[in-house]
Amino acid sequence: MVPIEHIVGLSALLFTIGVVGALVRRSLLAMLISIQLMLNAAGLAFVGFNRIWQGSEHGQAIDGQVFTVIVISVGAAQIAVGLAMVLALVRNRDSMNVEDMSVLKW
Amino acid sequence: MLAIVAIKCGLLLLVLLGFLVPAASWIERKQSALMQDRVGANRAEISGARLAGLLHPLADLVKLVSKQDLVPEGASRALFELAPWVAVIPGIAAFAVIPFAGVYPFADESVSLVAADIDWGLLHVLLAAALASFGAVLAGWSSNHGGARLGAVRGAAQVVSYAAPLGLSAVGVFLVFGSVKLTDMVVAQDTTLRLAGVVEAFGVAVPGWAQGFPFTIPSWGIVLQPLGFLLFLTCVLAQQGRPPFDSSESGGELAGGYRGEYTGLRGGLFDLADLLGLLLIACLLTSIFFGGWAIPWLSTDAILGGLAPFVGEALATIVCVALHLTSFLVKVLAMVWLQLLIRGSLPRVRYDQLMDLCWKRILPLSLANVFLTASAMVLVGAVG
Amino acid sequence: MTLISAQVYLFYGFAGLAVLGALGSWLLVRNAMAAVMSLIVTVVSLSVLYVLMGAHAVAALQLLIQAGTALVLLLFVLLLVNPDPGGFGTRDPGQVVIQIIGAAAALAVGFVIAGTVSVTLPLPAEAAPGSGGFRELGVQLVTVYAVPVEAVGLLLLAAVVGAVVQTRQEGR
Amino acid sequence: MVDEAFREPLLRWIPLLPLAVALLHGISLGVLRRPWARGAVIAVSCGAPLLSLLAAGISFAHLVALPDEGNLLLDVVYTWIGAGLGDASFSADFAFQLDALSAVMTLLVTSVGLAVHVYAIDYMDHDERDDRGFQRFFCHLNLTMGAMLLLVLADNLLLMLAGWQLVGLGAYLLIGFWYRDATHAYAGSKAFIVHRVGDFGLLVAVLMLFWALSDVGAPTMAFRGMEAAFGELATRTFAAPDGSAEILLVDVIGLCLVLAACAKSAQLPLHIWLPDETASPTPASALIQTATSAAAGVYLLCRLSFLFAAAPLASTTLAWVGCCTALFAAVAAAGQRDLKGVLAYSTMSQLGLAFLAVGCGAYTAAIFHVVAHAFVKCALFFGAGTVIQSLQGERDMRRMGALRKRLPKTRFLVLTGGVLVLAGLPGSAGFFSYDEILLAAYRSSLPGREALDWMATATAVFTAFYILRCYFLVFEGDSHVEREVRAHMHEPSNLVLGPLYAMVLLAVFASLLGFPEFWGDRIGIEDSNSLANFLAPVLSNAPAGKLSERTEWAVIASGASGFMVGGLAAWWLYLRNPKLRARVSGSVATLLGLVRSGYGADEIYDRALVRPLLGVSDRVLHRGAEQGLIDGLAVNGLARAIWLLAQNSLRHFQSGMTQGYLVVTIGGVLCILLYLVR
Repeated sequence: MVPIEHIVGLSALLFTIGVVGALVRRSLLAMLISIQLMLNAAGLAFVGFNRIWQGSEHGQAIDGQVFTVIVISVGAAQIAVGLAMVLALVRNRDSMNVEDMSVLKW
Repeated sequence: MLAIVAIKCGLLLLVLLGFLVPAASWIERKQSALMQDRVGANRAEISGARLAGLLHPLADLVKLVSKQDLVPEGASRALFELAPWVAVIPGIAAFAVIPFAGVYPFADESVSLVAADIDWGLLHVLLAAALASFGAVLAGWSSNHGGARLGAVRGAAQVVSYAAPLGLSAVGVFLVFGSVKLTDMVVAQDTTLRLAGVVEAFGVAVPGWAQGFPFTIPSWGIVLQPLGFLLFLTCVLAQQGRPPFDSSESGGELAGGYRGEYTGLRGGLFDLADLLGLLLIACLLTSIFFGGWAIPWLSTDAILGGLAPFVGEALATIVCVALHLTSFLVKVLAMVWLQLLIRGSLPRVRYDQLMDLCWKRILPLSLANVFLTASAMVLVGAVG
Repeated sequence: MTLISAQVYLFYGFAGLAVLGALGSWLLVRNAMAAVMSLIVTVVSLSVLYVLMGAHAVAALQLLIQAGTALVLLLFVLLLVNPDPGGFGTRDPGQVVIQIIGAAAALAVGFVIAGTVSVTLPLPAEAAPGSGGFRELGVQLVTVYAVPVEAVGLLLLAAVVGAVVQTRQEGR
Repeated sequence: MVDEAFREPLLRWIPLLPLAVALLHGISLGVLRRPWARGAVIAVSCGAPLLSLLAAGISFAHLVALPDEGNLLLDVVYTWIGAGLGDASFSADFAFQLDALSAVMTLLVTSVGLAVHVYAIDYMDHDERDDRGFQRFFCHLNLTMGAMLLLVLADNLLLMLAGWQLVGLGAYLLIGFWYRDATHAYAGSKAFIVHRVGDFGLLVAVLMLFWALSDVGAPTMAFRGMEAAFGELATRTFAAPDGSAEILLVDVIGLCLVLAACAKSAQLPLHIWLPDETASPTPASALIQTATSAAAGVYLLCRLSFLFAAAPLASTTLAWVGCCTALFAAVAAAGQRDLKGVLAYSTMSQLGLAFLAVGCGAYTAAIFHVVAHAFVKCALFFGAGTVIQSLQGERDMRRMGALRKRLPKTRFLVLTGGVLVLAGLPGSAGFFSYDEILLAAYRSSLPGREALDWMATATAVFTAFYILRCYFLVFEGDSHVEREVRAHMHEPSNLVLGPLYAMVLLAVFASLLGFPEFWGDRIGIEDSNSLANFLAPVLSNAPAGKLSERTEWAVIASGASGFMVGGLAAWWLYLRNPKLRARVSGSVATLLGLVRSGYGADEIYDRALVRPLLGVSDRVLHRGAEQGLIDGLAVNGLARAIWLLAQNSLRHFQSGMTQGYLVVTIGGVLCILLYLVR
């Protein structure tokens, strides 16, 4: 089927898009979306590697898929906290710009 | 292979859109008329034939097709046009795993009357419905209308409310049947429970005459999981936005909610999605809690074994399929009627009330149900 | 057309869709709703890729948790805070240039790493996709990975508590 | 693993029913905060022991009906703990086993438990101290009983440990039942702490046993497996710390077990909780001092009898501890003024005799003694509760007397089923069991055997003396009851008398259970000691050396004369010649005071342990380690160091630009990645 390099490449591409998005976007919501993208890219890599290890001497191991499940759960937790932060920010600063979150700097 | 899949899909669509949807819409009209103490739908007629209102679904279709399609000013057009399809397509796809009847041997082949007997069974229904819920949010948001937007907020809040308890309330069923596949569940219900077994669990022998017919009950989900049934029913009603959890499209206060701006065929798609939801709930409840296609006290083996000597195997199988299909459809329509009864009798629940209900009542109860089910299964020795 | 080659075509098709969705979530800044919807496209496409790779259970969970719940929550908050179209992401010309340069650099680094990983790791030969059903996954989760699962449970609990604390208004 | 024929799915319900009911009560009281109606409480709480008793009876019938090769029933609910793979795997089941020993104990616990439950209905009905007390009390009773059944029926040591701990908890809850009264709460805490000392011993014993068993390649906790694998272990030794002698491993384990049993059964160094136990409501005393806590220690020792049979040092210690306790407690009981105090010291004394029997290798005699004592003591407690209740809470025996006129039925029952049996009237269960124990002591070859014999004989004298003294003070002689109280005295209701009748019957006919072979041979009954024959396959009794007929007669005579001497002395001092008593007690007032206070054990503990510990924890641990080292240096010092560092350098990294942080993070990750794939 599809060679592993392509899967890893796709994962890297998605991850990079996520990283760049998180770095250059000033909206907290957009950063959240970008971080989701990164987590999804990581999950894809796990499943991809799992697929090629599966037929090897490790037999039916599906450890990679387990990790993807855990990554998905972490993503859900991240959304919950991130959205709470968005709400708090909007309520207190009336904006979603991360640069408004700078009260605690020295 | 592919041909069989195509045939199955075609048959599924035919049964669904050609029979179940019109039947459900007719029952909906008649039932609400009954509840409101008035004469039900009986106006549509073709050259004098009214058929007790059976023609109304057809009239609806004609009306919807001939209406003008409006896109409100300031709406984001692409999303607005996409939304109804997002609502309908997963709604239809969810029916793929509903077992309309069992698996039957025909000559050398075995034919199963489920479109796709996939691995994750019931979860497929849940996630299809989850995807369909985006339709409502999209529609409300893209309509550029206050009421519609409020409807979308309510719809999203509803998803956040029912998502966790819905899954958990089904876990008890998963435990009892040992599977997430609807087909497996129905097969497990195609038998009876001996009441004597309860006594025997305590180490007391039961005489032979007390083992037979009047002392057995069908091993239906509702017998094994009565609390699970109530919880699941509540959650699944909320999931499909059926009354009394239809605050996202409440006609009175939000002027149609998220779908208020939809007219013509696109609005009709939302109507269709509604009816599909109604039917999906009915099919799920039937398959999980009311034995699906199974006929109580008359297992498949009994039917085949009883008929085959007289009419031959092929004919016996066909009769059996017909019986099962009928049993399933009758049960589904009964479940539709049950829901309409609920719709007619319960007042609408606010979405914050729904959130309270789901997280503070149903979730703990579901956890308790899972715990009790598991410990009961360990104690009576069903496991290990 | 054999089934295998159909799978290959499907894979590249949905891979492309995933990338488009990812780019869309980045580029459609004017319309927050559209950005979230394109993220959903990515998530759904990825779950199709999981199915193609034999990981059915993961695909179902991806749809159920990510698309079905987490992103709906995102939409819910989006509708609640109602960002004005411009507020979602401001762009001035200078920034766009920086963004493009940054993106290109990051892409380059990403591919270098991915390539190195693929080339240098002692990967086994290509094998047919094995099972990825719920039973196997569930058994792994409650036996070998019981501790990580508990840890994730704790994390989710912490997330819930954190979310409640953060959004609770004073005096209520 | 287990033959299908020996499965008994009924077993799990015996302990689980009372436990489930306790849980139900606990939920409704603790979580819902909604007490039930009294009728519902009574129906549910007394129904569970009744069903348990029925289940125990049916299982017992099944056990007896088993074919010859089987001697136990098993009920595996599920695998409770599983670890390891292959040869090194270990698993403990949540499983119950019923063999002869646990069958006897189960029947004992369920029957006494049921009687106590029924008795408590009326007793607690008058309790107005706490609004939810009625249901709470039954919750605790159910819990204690269920825990004891769990302990008794457990198939392995770990499950037994769970039951052991729960029994301790039950004792704590019951003793401190009227927790608003500081002395009661204190008594409960004391019992709990003393139990913990014993629990420590048991835990160490369990761990050592497991370690030793895995060393010989049989890592198991199930009693059957342990017994089978024990042969290899019995002769293991290791060098003493100073290298002078070799110590048997089983001796060390046995000593730890002795510590555990001492705490549970209130033996000498750890007996201090039992005198205070009288603070609990009388039905609770009747349960704790007969069938649960007190019996648990002896049961543990007998359950592991194969271990003690191979551990001479532990057995000797056991015998000495038991014998000393028996004598000391009997003397102390003779000096008590508190009615329930007499019974509490009596319990200690009687269990001391059971320990002596275990130490001498006469495990069946110990079990017989425990069973007989349970019925007798339960009857006595019921009687005492009735007396105290009819005297409106008066417990001082100096203000009783001549109750035979007012409470004739109670008096008759207490005398026949309690006092005379405990005193050792020839022909009663108390007489027989005492004989067996004394014979076992004669047969044994323990160091200082003769001293043990003499002490046991003295115990018999004092036992007869204290219990008859108690009886005379309460029921006979002149009345010292206040006139006001006397007017309201009456016989209790049938609900109270019923359990008393039952216990008295059981106590009287218990003598038939353990009718000694010696007498059986003489009146022509084969195998007359049915209990011993029933238990024999399970317990590793010491080989019964044949004693000369002369010795047997001597032992019987010493028992009978103990009863006569003690009884006559009590009669002389308390009925016939009270003035002499006053003179005697006046001349030894100091000694009597010491005896009355239980030899000042509490004071000794206070000076030897509690105050030094408090001093150490206050000066060294609190002020030195906690405040000085941990608070001062570790917490505040660290905080100060970090503050200084942050103030001078780290704060400048805090730019307030979220994405700046992100850039640094990603840069770091990239560096790590590049290093990894280099």
